[in-house]
Amino acid sequence: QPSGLPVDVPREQLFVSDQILRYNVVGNYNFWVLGPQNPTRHAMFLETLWIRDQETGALVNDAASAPPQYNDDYTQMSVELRDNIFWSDGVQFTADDLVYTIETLKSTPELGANGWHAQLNQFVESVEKTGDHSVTFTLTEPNARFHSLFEARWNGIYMMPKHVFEEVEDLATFTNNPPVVLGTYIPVQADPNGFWELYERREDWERSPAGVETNNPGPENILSIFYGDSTRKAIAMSRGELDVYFDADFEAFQETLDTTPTARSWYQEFPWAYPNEVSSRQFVFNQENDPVFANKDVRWALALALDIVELQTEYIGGVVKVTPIPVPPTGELVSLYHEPLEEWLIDLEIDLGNGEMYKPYDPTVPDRIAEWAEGQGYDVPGTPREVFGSGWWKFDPEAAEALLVKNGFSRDGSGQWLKPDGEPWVLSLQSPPDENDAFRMANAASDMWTDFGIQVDLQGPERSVWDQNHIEGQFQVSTPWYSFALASGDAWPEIRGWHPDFYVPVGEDYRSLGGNNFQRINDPRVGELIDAMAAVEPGSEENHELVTDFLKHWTEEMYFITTISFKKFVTWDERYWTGFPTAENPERMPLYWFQGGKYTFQSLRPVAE
Amino acid sequence: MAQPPILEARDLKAYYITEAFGVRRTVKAVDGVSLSIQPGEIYGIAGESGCGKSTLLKMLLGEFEPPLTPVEGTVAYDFGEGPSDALGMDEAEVASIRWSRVSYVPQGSMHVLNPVRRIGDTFHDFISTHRPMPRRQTNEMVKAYLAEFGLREGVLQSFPHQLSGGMRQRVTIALATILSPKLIFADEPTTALDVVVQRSVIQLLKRIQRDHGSTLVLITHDMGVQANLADRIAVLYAGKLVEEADTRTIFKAPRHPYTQHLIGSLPTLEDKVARQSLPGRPPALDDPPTGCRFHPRCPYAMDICKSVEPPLVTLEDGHRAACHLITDEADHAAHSRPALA
Amino acid sequence: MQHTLDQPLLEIDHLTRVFLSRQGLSVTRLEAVDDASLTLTAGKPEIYALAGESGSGKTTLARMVLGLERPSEGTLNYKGRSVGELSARDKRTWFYKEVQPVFQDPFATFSPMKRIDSYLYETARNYQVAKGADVDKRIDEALRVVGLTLAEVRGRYPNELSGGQAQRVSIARALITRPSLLVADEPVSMLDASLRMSILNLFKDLRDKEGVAVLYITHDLATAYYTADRIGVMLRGWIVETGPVERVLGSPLHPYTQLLKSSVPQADPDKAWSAEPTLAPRPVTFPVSGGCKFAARCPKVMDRCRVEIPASYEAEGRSVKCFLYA
Amino acid sequence: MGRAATALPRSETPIQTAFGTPPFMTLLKEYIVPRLIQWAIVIFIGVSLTFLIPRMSPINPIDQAMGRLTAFQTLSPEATLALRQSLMDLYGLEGNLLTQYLNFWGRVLRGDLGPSFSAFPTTVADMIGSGIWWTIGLLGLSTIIAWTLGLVLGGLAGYFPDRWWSKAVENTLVSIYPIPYYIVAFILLMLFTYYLPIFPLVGGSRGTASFSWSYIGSLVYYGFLPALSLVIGATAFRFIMSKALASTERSSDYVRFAEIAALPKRRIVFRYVIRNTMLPQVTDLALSLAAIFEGALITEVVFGYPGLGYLLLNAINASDYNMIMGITLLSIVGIATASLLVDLCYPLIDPRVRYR
Amino acid sequence: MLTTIRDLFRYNSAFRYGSLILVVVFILAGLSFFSPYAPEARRVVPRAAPPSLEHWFGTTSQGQDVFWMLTFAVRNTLIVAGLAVIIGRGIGVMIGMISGYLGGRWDRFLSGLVDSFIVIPRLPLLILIAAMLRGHMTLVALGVMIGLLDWAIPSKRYRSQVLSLREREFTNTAVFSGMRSVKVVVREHLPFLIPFLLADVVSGFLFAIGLEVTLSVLGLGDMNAQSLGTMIYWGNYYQSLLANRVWVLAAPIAAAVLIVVGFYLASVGLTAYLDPRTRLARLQAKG
Ligand SMILES: Nc1ncnc2c1ncn2[C@@H]1O[C@H](COP(=O)(O)OP(=O)(O)OP(=O)(O)O)[C@@H](O)[C@H]1O
Ligand SMILES: Nc1ncnc2c1ncn2[C@@H]1O[C@H](COP(=O)(O)OP(=O)(O)OP(=O)(O)O)[C@@H](O)[C@H]1O
Ligand SMILES: [Mg+2]
Ligand SMILES: [Mg+2]
Repeated sequence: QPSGLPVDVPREQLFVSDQILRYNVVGNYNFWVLGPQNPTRHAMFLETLWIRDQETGALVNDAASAPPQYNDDYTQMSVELRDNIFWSDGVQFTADDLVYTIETLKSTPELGANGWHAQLNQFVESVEKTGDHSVTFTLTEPNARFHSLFEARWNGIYMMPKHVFEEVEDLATFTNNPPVVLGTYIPVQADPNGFWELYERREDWERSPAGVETNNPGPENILSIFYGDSTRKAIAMSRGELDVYFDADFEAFQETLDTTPTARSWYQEFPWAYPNEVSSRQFVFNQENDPVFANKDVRWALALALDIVELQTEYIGGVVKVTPIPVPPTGELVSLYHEPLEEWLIDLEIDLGNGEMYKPYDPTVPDRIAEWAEGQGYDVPGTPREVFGSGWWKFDPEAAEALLVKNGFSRDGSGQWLKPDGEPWVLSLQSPPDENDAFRMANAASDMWTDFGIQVDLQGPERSVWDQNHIEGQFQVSTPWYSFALASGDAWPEIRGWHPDFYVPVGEDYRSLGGNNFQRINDPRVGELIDAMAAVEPGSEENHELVTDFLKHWTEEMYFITTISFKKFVTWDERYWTGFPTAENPERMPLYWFQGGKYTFQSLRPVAE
Repeated sequence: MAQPPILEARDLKAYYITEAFGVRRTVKAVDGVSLSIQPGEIYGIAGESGCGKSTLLKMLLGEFEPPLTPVEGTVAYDFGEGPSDALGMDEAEVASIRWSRVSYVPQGSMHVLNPVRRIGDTFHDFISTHRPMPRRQTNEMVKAYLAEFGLREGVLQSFPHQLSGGMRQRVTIALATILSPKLIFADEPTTALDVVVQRSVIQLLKRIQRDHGSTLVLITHDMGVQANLADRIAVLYAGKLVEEADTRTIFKAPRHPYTQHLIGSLPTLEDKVARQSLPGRPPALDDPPTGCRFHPRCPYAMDICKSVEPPLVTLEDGHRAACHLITDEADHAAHSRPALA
Repeated sequence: MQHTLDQPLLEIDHLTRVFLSRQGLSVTRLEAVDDASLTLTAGKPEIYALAGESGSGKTTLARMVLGLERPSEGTLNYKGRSVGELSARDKRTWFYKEVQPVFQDPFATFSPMKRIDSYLYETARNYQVAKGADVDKRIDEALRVVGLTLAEVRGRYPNELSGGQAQRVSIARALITRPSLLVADEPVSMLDASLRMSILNLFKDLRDKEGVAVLYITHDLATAYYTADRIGVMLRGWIVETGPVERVLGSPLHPYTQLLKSSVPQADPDKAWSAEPTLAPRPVTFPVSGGCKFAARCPKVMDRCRVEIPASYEAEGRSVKCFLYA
Repeated sequence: MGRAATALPRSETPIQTAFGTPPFMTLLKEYIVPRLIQWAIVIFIGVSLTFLIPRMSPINPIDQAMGRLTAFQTLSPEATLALRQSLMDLYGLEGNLLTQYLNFWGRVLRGDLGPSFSAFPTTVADMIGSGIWWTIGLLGLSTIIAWTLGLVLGGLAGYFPDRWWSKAVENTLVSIYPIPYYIVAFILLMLFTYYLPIFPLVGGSRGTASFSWSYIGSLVYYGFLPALSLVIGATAFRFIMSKALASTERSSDYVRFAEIAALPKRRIVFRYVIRNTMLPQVTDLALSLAAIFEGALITEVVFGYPGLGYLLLNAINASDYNMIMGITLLSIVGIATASLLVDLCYPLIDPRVRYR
Repeated sequence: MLTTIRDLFRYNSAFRYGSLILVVVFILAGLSFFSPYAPEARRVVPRAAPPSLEHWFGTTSQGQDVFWMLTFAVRNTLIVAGLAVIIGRGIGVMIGMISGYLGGRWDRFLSGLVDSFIVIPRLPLLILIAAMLRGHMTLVALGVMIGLLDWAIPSKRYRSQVLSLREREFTNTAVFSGMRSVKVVVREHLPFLIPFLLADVVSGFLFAIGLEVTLSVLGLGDMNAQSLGTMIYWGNYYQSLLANRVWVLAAPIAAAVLIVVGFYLASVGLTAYLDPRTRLARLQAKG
């Protein structure tokens, strides 16, 4: 029987990984111009200086050999580089490469990918080689977060092979094919139509950062292939033609378990999915489309009308963590923010208007979810809080009712809510169906708010339309994903876009000043906190306190109804390969499509062994 | 008439039986026709449009398909080897006599050539089916034959639409006669031709008949053509044979009132005498009048005509007619059978 | 414009109609009607027959007379007004009242989907020849002229009538507007022999009793002789011979007319053709264009016939387009 | 009356030859040139429409690109603005609609379709170049197969309407014909890649392109399901048309005549019936080319087959104007040209046809 | 009219089966008015239950009864297709007839327009428009859009019909009866187009339903409304096939097939009946 795989490599030498998107750009490995970047490619062979592991929160050295060193006033940053890694053509990696990378990016506007050209020019005064493997950056102004440009969560500034690039006349049109890379794998074959790309392990794999770091050869070949939607991924895995997929919807995942006994996800059993990607889902409100949403009581009422336990169980299947703040309860972040905030949350009071102060927080949510899980016959692998996150808001329609009544809302004869102006309240909720979790969450909210008496118009626009609606503020309630804290615990880079300086009213592109604020929140207090954070070191206690204050403020205002953290059914089949990190062995993240994914791949071992 | 007839039909009845959406129609297009044709003769069949001429010819040819259904009677050929049934032939028998012995020039013969095949190919199709021979040989044969028809050999390379109507008609006649069949049926071979072309085609037919000694059965409602070509003429009215005699008799001494009218009402050149037309119209064949089918239009209609069908009686010299006016004159028992009820 | 009696009813002068017809990769220019002239006088209605072989341009000429086709050249005046230049409105309000057609196939004349009387009512109403109950009367009147009654026709579909009846209805419809000219294009060629005579007799009656002139188009010389007062013989767009029908057909002058006449099969075994036709192909030795259109076939062809186009010459009370009579 | 007088009528026209005759110039003027002008106008209108429509879309390609580029990373506001500006420059979206339109024609006439927005910096021409052969190969081939199959089966069924096999074929095809194409494709996919996993899930071939048996074999293997899905529906459609035409042909005079002359049935079916039903179908073949681009889209998406359809869908979703324009331009020019060629060549195929 | 239907029913098996199927389909659509559940209501019945006596066609993983969903879906899909067909054929007939009857410059202009429309690939155009309108895309808009795109090829057919009808003698009779152009076209020519129109209506239905399904499965329809396409989309979205809830997809697929097959068969019968040749034969037989 012919194999369904498009390449002729023996299966025991080939690891097949799911590619999120079809490769748009084929045969062009110049990752510094717009376009050729692609999750799999940066995971396979592109190096920056450090990697932030999403599971452990640890800073992993990539091309650097030690964490960054700043001078006292944060105007200089020094980097020590590895002295034992080589480009795939055998040339050693040195400080010259880094200096060349920075200078070239600064001076060549065509190398505009990821805004690095702009940001380096904004932040870097100069860069000097201080030794064969050490470099010092001089910054334009004090900046304690400059290194984040080189600290990959998703990606970071990629190292350029100086000896190759300096020969090139026009870097804008250079295709860098075949690429000279620092990574363990080099692309050897690619589908001209972008369905797949085949990578081969370097002979001298132990001279790459991942090789040094893991000291494991990894598979001889990796095929990154695009199968399409969840269904097709599940089918492919059941046919033994896919060793790992990055995510699938719950049903397809279940089918994988049924048809592929060797397949598993982060947890061997319930709740299976990888819960620690640093991101969370929320309902957000457009402050300026319909005045009702500019009212924080209304936002609170909507939160209290949601039954998080039912949402997490019936709609999401019990496989995610719950969080009331826009920071997911993962790794370090729990001890940094969730635990310190717990007490404050318990004591938090809101004014119901009828003279009553009301404590909305319900710390028992994880326990109730655990109860549900046990009722389903599942074992909960850890404490409810470890597995299901923190507490959440009470499901209290009466309190919600009081809040609305307080603000002049009323119910009509059939129990439907009327807005203060007497119009029936039709709440428009947009959520793109291609984001499975978010859409299910939106379904839950739609059902619950409908039960509460609000007419909900749930729309599932296609992504580009959804994006465009946000840009112009054509929405009322929507379901984007955010984490206000990075895995490191710092928040400033993530929340800076809500600074009132970047506020743009509805009708114009919210990005026209560079901000992220499509909710059109215009809150001076937010600005103050952001400014304060900018002035402190990201890892400092001070910064964490400021972030905490920010989260408190954000929560009190209920700008977002944050519900659940991300989950990913990163699912692998142990038919041919083993060694993926798991809940039992959580040494690193399984998110192989991030730039740090190379460590994950490098740790794989053939099952036959 | 020493020779046995080459073609003999007895009491032939052929109806179109159709059924669409519950409505059943029986068109009695040929209703009890008997005739016999001698070898080497030109037998003309005349009658108004829709009286069943073409249907009769199809039956004589043994070529019928639903809705046309033979109901009664026989048709027999005799090519000197004893009579053979024309209506009950299987496919192989049909293939063995068609074109080599019996052939046919259909009505509208300008349109029977495959529009997308060159004339030469069509000839080859037809010839090789019945007389297998290599392509080159058919070409030679056709070329020579077409020359007799006044057609140049370029015709072989052309498509039908590139030829004029007259040329196409000639090609069809050539196609039907190239294998020198004994019996040729021609259905209105000259309608839709202008007189000049018509004349050449008619004379051509006559020559072929004479040269090959064939028998020609010719349908046309144009009495002028009949007069010029036929040896003997049968007149059909509403599916019935009403009169049959040699050409001169039909034109000079017709006995049936319908024939008389047909001959008499024809305008001729250089004669401007006013002519009267018959009232009424030919009957619909799915519901013909009782008795004599001509009686509603007949100036001499008697009571008996309305109820009793006149038998076809033989007068002197093989002159046959079916009319109550003349029934008495003949000894009909000897020559024709009483019509079926 | 006022119409006077001495003005001709229909005046066709050097009328030409050219068609470009393309076939395969070549284009041929075809003069369907070529420099044709004829006149119908107004004072005494007559039946003018237009005869000729198939494709000789009879129908095209008739269509131009009816205003359905635009002349390429020449003039075509009806009661002094150029037909080609009439506006759509003039046509509807005046011309169609005056000139009416009778078509070849009575069944094609009426839509099989509609009741046949609807055309009668349309005609009566659209030209406002009558109002209210008079409409029925006027229609009945017209039908009676052709030997039918409204009662017989009312509510019937065309296929419920015989061909002769349908053709009569077609004529009756044309008569409703009391036209001065009927243009009848092969009105009997689709009819049974017995019905043919009744229609032709009807034309004669119409001429005599209703004063309607008829342009009778046919390829059947015998009926033309029977019906018409005058005849024009057409050959590939030319009217080669025209004059009183007895003369033209009685003793044709143009070799083409002679050929035509001799080719008509006579329904009389005594007058059967004697001559044998020659069917051997004859090479065409000179281009067909440029001279007399009949030159290639003409038994009396002269040298000039091949290069020069003959004019129409008056001879023996008719006009002939042949150098023999120059 | 002399002998010659009854000789042939004038209609002994010589068989007309193409070209060389002066009327060819007339033909050029009267037919070919107007037809070419019509061709150009059709393309102009079609392309202008497809230029305008996406630009009336509220979706802005820059924002789409920004969304893609910044999805997983944090940019400083300053960098965001810089990125936006550089995208504007790169995509050539500066200036008002008219300027863009004129620039667009300028580029098209130079054969430059610009870069793809969603696959920047790859040019649209490159992307189309890699996709088009798949589309043409798969759809062209299956269109031709289906056309031929439908024609022949329809011809046979029309000529032999009462045979059991013709009824069986007819009933099958007629029941398949109305099923929406997506459903046919989807069912085939599920049946043959999942329940009975014998065909591959994605891609168009295996290994590198070469003239080796294994590569050609893989082309067939990968193309089989998509082609089958296309052939099924298209055959059914063609069958129905062809059968109707064949039943008319069957009672035509020349077929009856050939039957009466007892020509072999096989010859009658193929050379008389089918050959004649083919002619109107040829014009339709040109129109089916239009369906190529429609068919491509769903086929490619459902079967994960490479080609223009997939590109186009992505381009539409990403507001990749250049790509949309490139593909529709190609399709419009292709179809218009195909129907032009069919119109011009039709006389060569059908000897009867006259130009209008 | 009634006798026509009775005759057809009695003597034409294609029509019989087709109309029976259509009756079932229309009953199904009609039942939507009696549905115990609102079309968009979720969680109203047990989730993901296989077909049972209580839920004939089973339930979805969203807690919807497939049978009642189907009634809405069939109704809405019929509305979309009906609208598309009315608009498409309306434009097609109008342009085709005008262009065919008037001829000359008008004909050239309209033919050019039609040809331009034909060369634009319709599905991509529709997807493009759908993508643009998304969010504002209602079923009605979808029907109108499909209609606006599906007239060019039919109009060519009508044009050629009218071109030949115009040459028929009775057109001239009508003109000489003093009828104006509009009247000639409507009264004299339109009746002849009816058989074509009918056949065309069916192919229009096929096209519209196919497109509705296609657009929906691409996620470009009105995802909030129940239609056969959205049912399939959501069925796929919640992995009905992988999760062995085949009934969720089987119902809309079967319904789509039934509708089109029903229309197809009925039209085959009707076309046979309306075919001018058989029709004339019948008239003759009765008259
Ligand atoms: N296929 C048919 N179905 C039903 N009736 C038919 C069919 N073919 C012919 N008829 C009828 O049979 C009768 C005889 O037709 P036939 O063709 O034999 O007449 P005809 O004498 O050859 O007429 P014409 O001179 O017009 O060729 C006519 O009334 C005709 O309507
Ligand atoms: N619309 C047209 N376009 C091109 N050629 C035409 C057109 N109408 C007529 N012709 C040609 O003009 C010539 C004269 O045709 P017309 O119909 O006037 O002849 P006719 O004398 O009426 O012939 P028939 O006796 O066959 O009716 C023919 O060769 C015909 O093919
Ligand atoms: Mg006949
Ligand atoms: Mg004519």
